[in-house]
Amino acid sequence: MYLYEYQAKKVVGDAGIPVPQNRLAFNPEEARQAAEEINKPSVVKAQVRAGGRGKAGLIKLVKGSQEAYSSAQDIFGKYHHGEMVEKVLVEEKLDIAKELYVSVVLDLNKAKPVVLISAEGGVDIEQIAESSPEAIIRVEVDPLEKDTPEHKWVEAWGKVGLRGKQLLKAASVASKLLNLFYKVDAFTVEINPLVITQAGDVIAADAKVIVDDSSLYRHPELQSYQELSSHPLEIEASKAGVSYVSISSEGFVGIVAGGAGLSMATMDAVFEYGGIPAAFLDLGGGISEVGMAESLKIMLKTEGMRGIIINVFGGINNCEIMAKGINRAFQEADIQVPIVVKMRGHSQEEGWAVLENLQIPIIKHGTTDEAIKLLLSKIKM
Amino acid sequence: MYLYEYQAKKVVGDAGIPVPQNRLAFNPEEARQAAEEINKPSVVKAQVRAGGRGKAGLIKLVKGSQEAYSSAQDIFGKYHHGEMVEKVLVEEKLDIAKELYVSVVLDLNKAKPVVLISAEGGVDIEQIAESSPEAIIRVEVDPLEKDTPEHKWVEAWGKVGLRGKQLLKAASVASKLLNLFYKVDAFTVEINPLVITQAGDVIAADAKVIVDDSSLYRHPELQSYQELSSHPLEIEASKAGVSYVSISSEGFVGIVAGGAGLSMATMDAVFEYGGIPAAFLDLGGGISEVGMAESLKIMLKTEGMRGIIINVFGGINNCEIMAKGINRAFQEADIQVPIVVKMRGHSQEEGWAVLENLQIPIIKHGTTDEAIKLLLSKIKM
Amino acid sequence: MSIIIDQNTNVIVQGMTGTQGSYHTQKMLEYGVKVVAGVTPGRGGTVIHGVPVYDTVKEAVQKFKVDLAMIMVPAPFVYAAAIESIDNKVPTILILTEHVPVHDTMRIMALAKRNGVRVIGPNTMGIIAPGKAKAGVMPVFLYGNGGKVTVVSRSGTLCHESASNLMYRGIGVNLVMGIGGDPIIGTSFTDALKLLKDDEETKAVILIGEIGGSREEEAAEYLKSVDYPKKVFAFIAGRYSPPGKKMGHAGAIIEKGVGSASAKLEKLAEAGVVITGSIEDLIKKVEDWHNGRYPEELAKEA
Amino acid sequence: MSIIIDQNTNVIVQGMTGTQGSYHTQKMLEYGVKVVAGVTPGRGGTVIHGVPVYDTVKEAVQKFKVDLAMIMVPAPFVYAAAIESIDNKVPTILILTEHVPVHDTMRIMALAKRNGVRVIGPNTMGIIAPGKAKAGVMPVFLYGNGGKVTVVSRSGTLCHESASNLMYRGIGVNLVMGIGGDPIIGTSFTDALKLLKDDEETKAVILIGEIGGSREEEAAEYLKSVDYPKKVFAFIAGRYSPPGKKMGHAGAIIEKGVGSASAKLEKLAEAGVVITGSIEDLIKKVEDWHNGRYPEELAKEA
Repeated sequence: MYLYEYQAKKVVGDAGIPVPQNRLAFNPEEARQAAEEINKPSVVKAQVRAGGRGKAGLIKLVKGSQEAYSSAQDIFGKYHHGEMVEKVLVEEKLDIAKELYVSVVLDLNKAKPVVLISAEGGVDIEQIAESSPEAIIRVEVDPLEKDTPEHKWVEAWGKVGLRGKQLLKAASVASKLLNLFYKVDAFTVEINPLVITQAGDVIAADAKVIVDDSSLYRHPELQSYQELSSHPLEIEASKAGVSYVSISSEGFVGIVAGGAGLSMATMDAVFEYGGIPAAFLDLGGGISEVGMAESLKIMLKTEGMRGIIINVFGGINNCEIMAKGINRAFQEADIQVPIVVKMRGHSQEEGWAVLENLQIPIIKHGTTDEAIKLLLSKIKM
Repeated sequence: MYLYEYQAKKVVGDAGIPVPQNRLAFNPEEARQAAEEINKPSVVKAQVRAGGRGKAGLIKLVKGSQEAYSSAQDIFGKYHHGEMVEKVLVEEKLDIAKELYVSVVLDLNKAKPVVLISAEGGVDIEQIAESSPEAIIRVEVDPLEKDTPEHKWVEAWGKVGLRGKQLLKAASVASKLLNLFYKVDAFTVEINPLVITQAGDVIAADAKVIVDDSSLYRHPELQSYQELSSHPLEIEASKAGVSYVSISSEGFVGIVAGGAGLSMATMDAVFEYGGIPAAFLDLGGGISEVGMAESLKIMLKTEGMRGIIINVFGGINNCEIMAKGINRAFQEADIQVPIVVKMRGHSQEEGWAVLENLQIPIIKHGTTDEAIKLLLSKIKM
Repeated sequence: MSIIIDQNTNVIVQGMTGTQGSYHTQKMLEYGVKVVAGVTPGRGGTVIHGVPVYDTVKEAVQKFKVDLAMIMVPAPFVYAAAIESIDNKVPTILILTEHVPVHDTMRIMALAKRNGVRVIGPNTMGIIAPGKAKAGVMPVFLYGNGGKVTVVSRSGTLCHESASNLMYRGIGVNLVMGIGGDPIIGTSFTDALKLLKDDEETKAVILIGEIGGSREEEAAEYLKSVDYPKKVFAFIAGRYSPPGKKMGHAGAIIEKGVGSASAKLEKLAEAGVVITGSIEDLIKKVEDWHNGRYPEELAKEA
Repeated sequence: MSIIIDQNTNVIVQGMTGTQGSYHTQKMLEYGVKVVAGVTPGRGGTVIHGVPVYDTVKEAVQKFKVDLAMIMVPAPFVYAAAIESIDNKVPTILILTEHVPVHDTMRIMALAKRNGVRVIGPNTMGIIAPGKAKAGVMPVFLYGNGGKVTVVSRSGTLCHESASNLMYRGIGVNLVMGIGGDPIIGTSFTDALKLLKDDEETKAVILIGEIGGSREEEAAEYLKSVDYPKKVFAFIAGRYSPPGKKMGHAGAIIEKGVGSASAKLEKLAEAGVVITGSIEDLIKKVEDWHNGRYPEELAKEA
């Protein structure tokens, strides 16, 4: 889960890292009030997930509350990488003396956290990593260590030139950021820029936090940050415990598959043979008869969809149960589009028997490619 | 710091370990109300630090609130190992099916926590340790491990015969107790007995928690549990940042010394040569002129005291500063008892010069024994 | 003898008392696998399909030589189950559970490394040496009875898909390993390739990857760095996946262009791997190689 | 060469910028000790008595061969300072600070053990090889210029007391080590005895213990288990201390009869140690032994 800036700043602030004074606003009037409360030169920042907000004109400097109102009015309702601006963060403008960079990222291959520290903050860190890699200090952390080795951050910030009180403050930020990384089960916690102000304070001017969805069950404080998809079928699928992904508005093939790998391979094959997927639905493991029926019925509601490939295995799932689910969908819904089922695995004979009663084509052997070709030929008929 | 039972139960309960329903009462009327609220057969337990309360009649079973009142009336004001009963804990009586034992203690020599687990709870664990050591499972813990190895407690409780849900509940208690041990910087956290009730619940029926005084600065939640000594001079000393210990009401020698080892050796020598110490005062490290003067003035207030030995070194302390402190005390107080100073170390010449003006005997070389013998001869004169 | 699992491998199942644990234990017993014990804390003394269940792994390892622990407990309990087997020095730990918190996996891996224990998974269908033994949820009749090809895959269902289609064309597989679809996994493609390098039964290796991460790129680097003695084929699922979409499991995210299918295939091709564009293409190319190398065997089995 | 410290030992002081740190650095420099650097995070670039101060131990070890780190920072910062020196593999770490949380010491000890680093203290006056070098707060003129006797003591002031009184009677000490008064310490009596066993300069060892704990009993066990080649004397402070009273520092508590002075003395006597009842008695007995063994030296020095 990718947190919005305002959520990330809350989390970072709660971890004891200084953040600028800020208020969230849901409309221009609230933005005006927020600027009034802050009562300093401020910044109005669109709350959208994709980067590049500055270039897109979604971050505006404002001198007073009236300007905050008009800037917010400009920003609200704009689209950025497909997302509409529905919230803005109004934040005090910092008097920047220097911009630093610090993050903790999970190195997936080494299976350990890595702390990245640089005095070149405020810009795209990946560009720095390419142009002057020596400007970024990498500190690998042993995930079994109970404590944050404070001196490592003093060493790292010292190497990039920090001294005195700022060295200690920046080290403290790194230390707290690592604790936060563990606390929220993060993939990434990043502060860019970490600002040293003219007054010598060290403040997180921006914050990016990505947490592991699998860990949310143990983070009640983050669950409220989970935003349901705005797509009605994605919401419906999520309630049914399966995962529906809308692919293309020009798509006409619906994919119901078990497992991410097979889902993707099926989608690849649809494209490969000239089809366009409208959506795919991954059943995951342990699907029930009702869950299977619901999944099919959700896929049937997909706009523009003119045929469905059901590509499943009885492994962690069971063919008989899945076939019964398909049967149930046929009883409960009015199915007008061609459906091809490729199914084998545990209880395949029982599953096939159920499907044969429905008189729909079953690929018992053969590849995904065969099933797709058959479906596409039926759609074109 | 040794927590009272009611404090320990609060801490243990906050750690997620089930404790019996209970209320603290400061007088018999409050005990009556507590029993009424609990509304079950209860136990009234004197809150004193020393053990053996049951045998001393300081724990009473009561059926109702009236009985709670009268039992509390019996208990309040009694003395147990020198401590007067000023508080009682009123607590629901548990229906005991079995009594277990679990503790985490700090093994000082190995410098690691050790978890002790036994199915022989409710009795003196040290007796069990002697009579049937195999009944106690010892699990050493690596203090650098971030996580509690849950399975170790399942193994340990399994070895002493627990099964099923009780095994899981007892394992969870051990795990939480280890977390608590770390959380409060404990020397000991002990639950004896850990009761399995007739209903199958696992509840901490008693709790003993000893925390490290040196860590209290980082435990604001425990600081309120610190009870000031009831001895007025001990309180005064504590405020002055030194440590005063009253020794004997028959004592007549006051000892002012630097460092615990020297303080004790000085006391030993006083006894050895026929004196009785009234009190000793340990200056600790980094004593100031004012602190030294205060220390001496506090010692002068000691009842029955007929002479003072000041036995100090200029190591972490400084002889000149200490001598000036003694001088200041002579100016500010009316000193009628003989005082012998043994002093050497950093800035000894300057210190001796100050003391020589006061015309008190100074042992510049020689042993503590010499100084004590000199003082005792002066007291006897 | 196969790598990791064969007829002589003693297996314990952590979570055998659950619905899935019980069902797949039965399937493994039917396949002749030596499932010697189950472990579920608080359920010690139970017997499932004739197999004793203990409260602790320690009891199991005291009674049996345990070679492999298969973990099928719910995600919140995987960490405790895994460190218990690590602590008891079970040589191989196979974690089937999906949705394990990634920080838990991270710590499991660090502890496993410290104790010299191999971890496979999490989020895998398991491992099968067809005709010999299996630990996992795969339907065995899709896997045949052995052969010369080894399949290593992030996706479980693509294991079923590729192994069964090879079988239908008369090509046998000697080992199929699901390495798991999670962001952090215990045994990577590279680890698997190293294991298989000197395995006499393996003549060719099929790598089935996915978009996201850099495990395939890492494997390409490894293959480039050694004179790898086996034929290697690769298929990468998700080359048409729209960027930024999360395709089912967490491993399969294309982020900032890193880990795209084309980048992976390019690197693998550079390392001498036969790259393929679809499952059909994969099966076809393996078939061609097989026909060229082992025509008599194909004729015999067909 | 002395044990742990001598003229060639390079010392860094963690906390040199504090009042105590600065004062004792000066005293050590006056004694000729090679204090090569100070370390205080955030104070890098400062110079104290001509000695450069760095932000990190790493900078110090990059510039100098560092043999010993002396820690004089306030108690809440001791943990961070100690693990920094451990992490930089400084061979000996001497912690003078008192009131260090005991759990911090516990973790420092575990990390030190893992990294092969010796810790002395916390809560010690330090260590001195009279006439050669010192790291600590002891007034050097109370310690003479060397000799044949080594003093190992939990109490700092009893080091001053015993060493100075030996000196007044013409008996020189070659090493005095405060091992610290805390419940957990890095170097125990036993560790010290092992270090001194083959030290040629040491002919006799004085152990100055206290009531509480079981370090003295442990040392007695050790002495019993080996054929210890030196004369050993012992004094235990606190034999008249009332039970249950806390006598200044946390180590000195008699709890439940364990660690009483009489128990300790009994065990030490059983191990062949000359036990003594007071400082006077201790000095007298060492003097008698010294007169018997080294009369000419005594005559010369007197």
